[in-house]
Amino acid sequence: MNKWNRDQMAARVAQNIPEGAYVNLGIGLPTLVANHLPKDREVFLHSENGILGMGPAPAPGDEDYDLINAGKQPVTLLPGGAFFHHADSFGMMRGGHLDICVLGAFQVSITGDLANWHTGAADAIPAVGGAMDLAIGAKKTYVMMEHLTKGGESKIVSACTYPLTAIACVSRVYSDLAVIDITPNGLLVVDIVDGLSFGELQKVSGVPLNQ
Amino acid sequence: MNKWNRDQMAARVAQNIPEGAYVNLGIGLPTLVANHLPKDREVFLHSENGILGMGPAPAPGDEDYDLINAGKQPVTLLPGGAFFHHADSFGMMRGGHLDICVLGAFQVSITGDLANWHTGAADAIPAVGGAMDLAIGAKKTYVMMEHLTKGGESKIVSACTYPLTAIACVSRVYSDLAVIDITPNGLLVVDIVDGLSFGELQKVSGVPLNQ
Amino acid sequence: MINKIAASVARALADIKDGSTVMIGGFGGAGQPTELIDGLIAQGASNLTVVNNNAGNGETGLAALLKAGQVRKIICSFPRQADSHIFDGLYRTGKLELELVPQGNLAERIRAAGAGIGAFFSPTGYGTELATGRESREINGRMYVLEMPIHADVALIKAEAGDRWGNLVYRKAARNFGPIMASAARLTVASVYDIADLGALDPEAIVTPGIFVQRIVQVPRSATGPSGFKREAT
Amino acid sequence: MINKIAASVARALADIKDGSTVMIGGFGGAGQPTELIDGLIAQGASNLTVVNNNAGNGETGLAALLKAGQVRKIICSFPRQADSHIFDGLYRTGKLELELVPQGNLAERIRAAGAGIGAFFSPTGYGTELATGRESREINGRMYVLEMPIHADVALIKAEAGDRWGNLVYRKAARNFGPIMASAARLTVASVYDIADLGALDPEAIVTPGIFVQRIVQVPRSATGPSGFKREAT
Repeated sequence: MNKWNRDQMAARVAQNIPEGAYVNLGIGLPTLVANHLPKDREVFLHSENGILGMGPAPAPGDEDYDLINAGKQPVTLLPGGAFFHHADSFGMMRGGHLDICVLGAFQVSITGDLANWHTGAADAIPAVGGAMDLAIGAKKTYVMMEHLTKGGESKIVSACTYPLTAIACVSRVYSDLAVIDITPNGLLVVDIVDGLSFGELQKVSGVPLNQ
Repeated sequence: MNKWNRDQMAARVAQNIPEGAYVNLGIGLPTLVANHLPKDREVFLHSENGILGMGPAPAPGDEDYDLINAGKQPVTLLPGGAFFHHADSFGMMRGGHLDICVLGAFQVSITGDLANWHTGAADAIPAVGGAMDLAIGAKKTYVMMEHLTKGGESKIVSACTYPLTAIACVSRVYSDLAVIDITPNGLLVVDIVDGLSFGELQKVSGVPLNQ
Repeated sequence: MINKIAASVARALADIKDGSTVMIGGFGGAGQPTELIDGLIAQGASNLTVVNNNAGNGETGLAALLKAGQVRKIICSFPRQADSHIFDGLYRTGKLELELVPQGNLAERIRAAGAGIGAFFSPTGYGTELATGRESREINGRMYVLEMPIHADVALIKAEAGDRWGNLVYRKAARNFGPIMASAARLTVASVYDIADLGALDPEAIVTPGIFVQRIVQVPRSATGPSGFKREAT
Repeated sequence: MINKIAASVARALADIKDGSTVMIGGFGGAGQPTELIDGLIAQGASNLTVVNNNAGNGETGLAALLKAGQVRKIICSFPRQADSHIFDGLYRTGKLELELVPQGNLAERIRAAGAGIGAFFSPTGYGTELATGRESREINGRMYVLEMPIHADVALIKAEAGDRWGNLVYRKAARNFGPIMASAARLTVASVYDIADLGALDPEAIVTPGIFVQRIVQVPRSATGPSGFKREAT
């Protein structure tokens, strides 16, 4: 079995983002998706800090730290892009104007609950940012994450044990082992890494899968 | 007794608008106030349809009907003026950012209730516009109106009989007979037209006045 | 390549359905999308609920749409005007339902729909007959009324210029309801006088980002005409 | 003649009182009014409640204000960062109270204060521990949480240019919280790099009209520096 690496996961997500989609890519792993969108496909990238039509990173030396993404990395603005303030930016999310958001996760439940902001550890300093707004706001919320924790436990769970980000918001999980839809009838495996059988995926996932 | 005419009433209101005030002048009689502001006094006029820094009427032939006031009359924009959308415009009102609004009225009660949008007649077609927002939004709501109805009844009343615009919102009435503050201790006559005694004013007003 | 520019008003409005809620921009004549309203009359959708600040003037624009019998209900703040006789007649004979909303609550309810707010407490209208039957609440010593968002199927708005991504800029006080209506409708169609090349509109000055606009259609430039309210009797 | 331009940062901040709620603009480094924060440290007001998206980076700006011991409580969405050690230490030792708010609720609560909204129902956070103890309600089949406005005594924001009436324009994504914070505070002080002649700012492109700004102060132009979040562990 060859697990999909981070770029392969990102490429898989990118493949399912159609032309004309308004998309927010969460900080961390989801940011990679932008690198895999075909150059001839117009996709509108939104950044929570007031940007629509975000372009790729600038050339070294051209960084402008008044033009950064949600992860504080310098970006560029495409022709046709626009700036707006924070209330307008989160109105776009909350108002259902984004087609897709892609988020990282600690856990996703079989009913689409998402936990991605807090480990729940007593001494952890919590920070939520825009995760809760994104999770409930976009028409479709996709999760990109490794299928298993470092300890080998499934991150797709019957019920999240970490603090929730939002309830029943995730419609699809892109992991390093599979692509899985969360449907009213349960988990549906859409794609699976080469060399891994459905039975093996079922076994490591620990929650009921359908194919 | 010489009743104050419309321009004299407007001049009296203008006299009490200090430099730097953000002011909304309601349609009708209050619009006249603008003509009486001293030219060297900077006052910021707000129009509900998305203008701050509204200037006087344009010269004949220069009318631009994309630049109108709340009464749909062509106006101008002063240097330093700005345009914004309707939600922002009414946010300025509701959020308490206007110092003064001046409104017409059918009736004002002794506790500052205002009735200025609807006669309550069964066959009347109601129209409220921005009156309710202005009445509750500005830091001070002034009313400009004739003191008496055509039938000779006082428009300052113990309780409004016309449908209310807002409760306890009026702080001062500029009538053609007097200037009257509405205070927690009742009505206080601040100014009175030449040739009218306090006793005579009390008599025609029909509600308890103080001096 | 994304191109939101429709070839004609007729194409831009082709799929508006009977029974739709249609927001129409404008404050009097300023910002009123005359060509789109004419297009809606030609398109013929009926049983509409219209959201506009007013209820039509004279015999053109919104008044003509009312006269054509396509409107079941109107949600507005200021229907009564010197020349609102089409509305007046339909209203008095019970052929048109009216929901009268204070103008700021109208604007904020539209904005709330666009921003995904479920409901909000507004101080405007408390204690008046326009708040009858609504939930009220004291918050920090002040009384408020609960107001619900107004969502629309379609928004017809007028802008000055737009580009193929749907970005819009407006002209002076013709901006009024355009930006918030664009955010509150599933299908926003904007008429523009100028089509700008992508990137030609200043990203700092774009008022309505293209995310809120599904179609734009170019119309011949014309000056906005006068269209007055009756002065309030005071 | 109205002139909102203050002669110096010190004069602009002279009357900020102990115990004030102070909004500070910026998202990381972009839009952070560094000179005004330094001015607040010099001014010395204490027992402050600070509203900002973050909780300071490194040893400068907001972090320095925290380190100076002037802040009692911080309301923010994303305190934990790679270089938030000043905050981390104060928080862990109980010297700083934290109210953690989802970023969109933070923005909307600030906007609600500016727009005179008493409270609003937001879908964000429903069912999470950040909504614990708050009123919730089902509206049209969806669950919402009641959110209260955040008012401030003072807003310190950074803009690109302003004029003597207090009109402001921003630069790129440094706009972020500036316009809404300006609307939510009784005293808004904006730092600007350029003072524009009255009328030189395009009235179509003014982002914050002067009504929301009480004082502006010119500061020497400097490029915004990097100030990174830690990448989210996923």
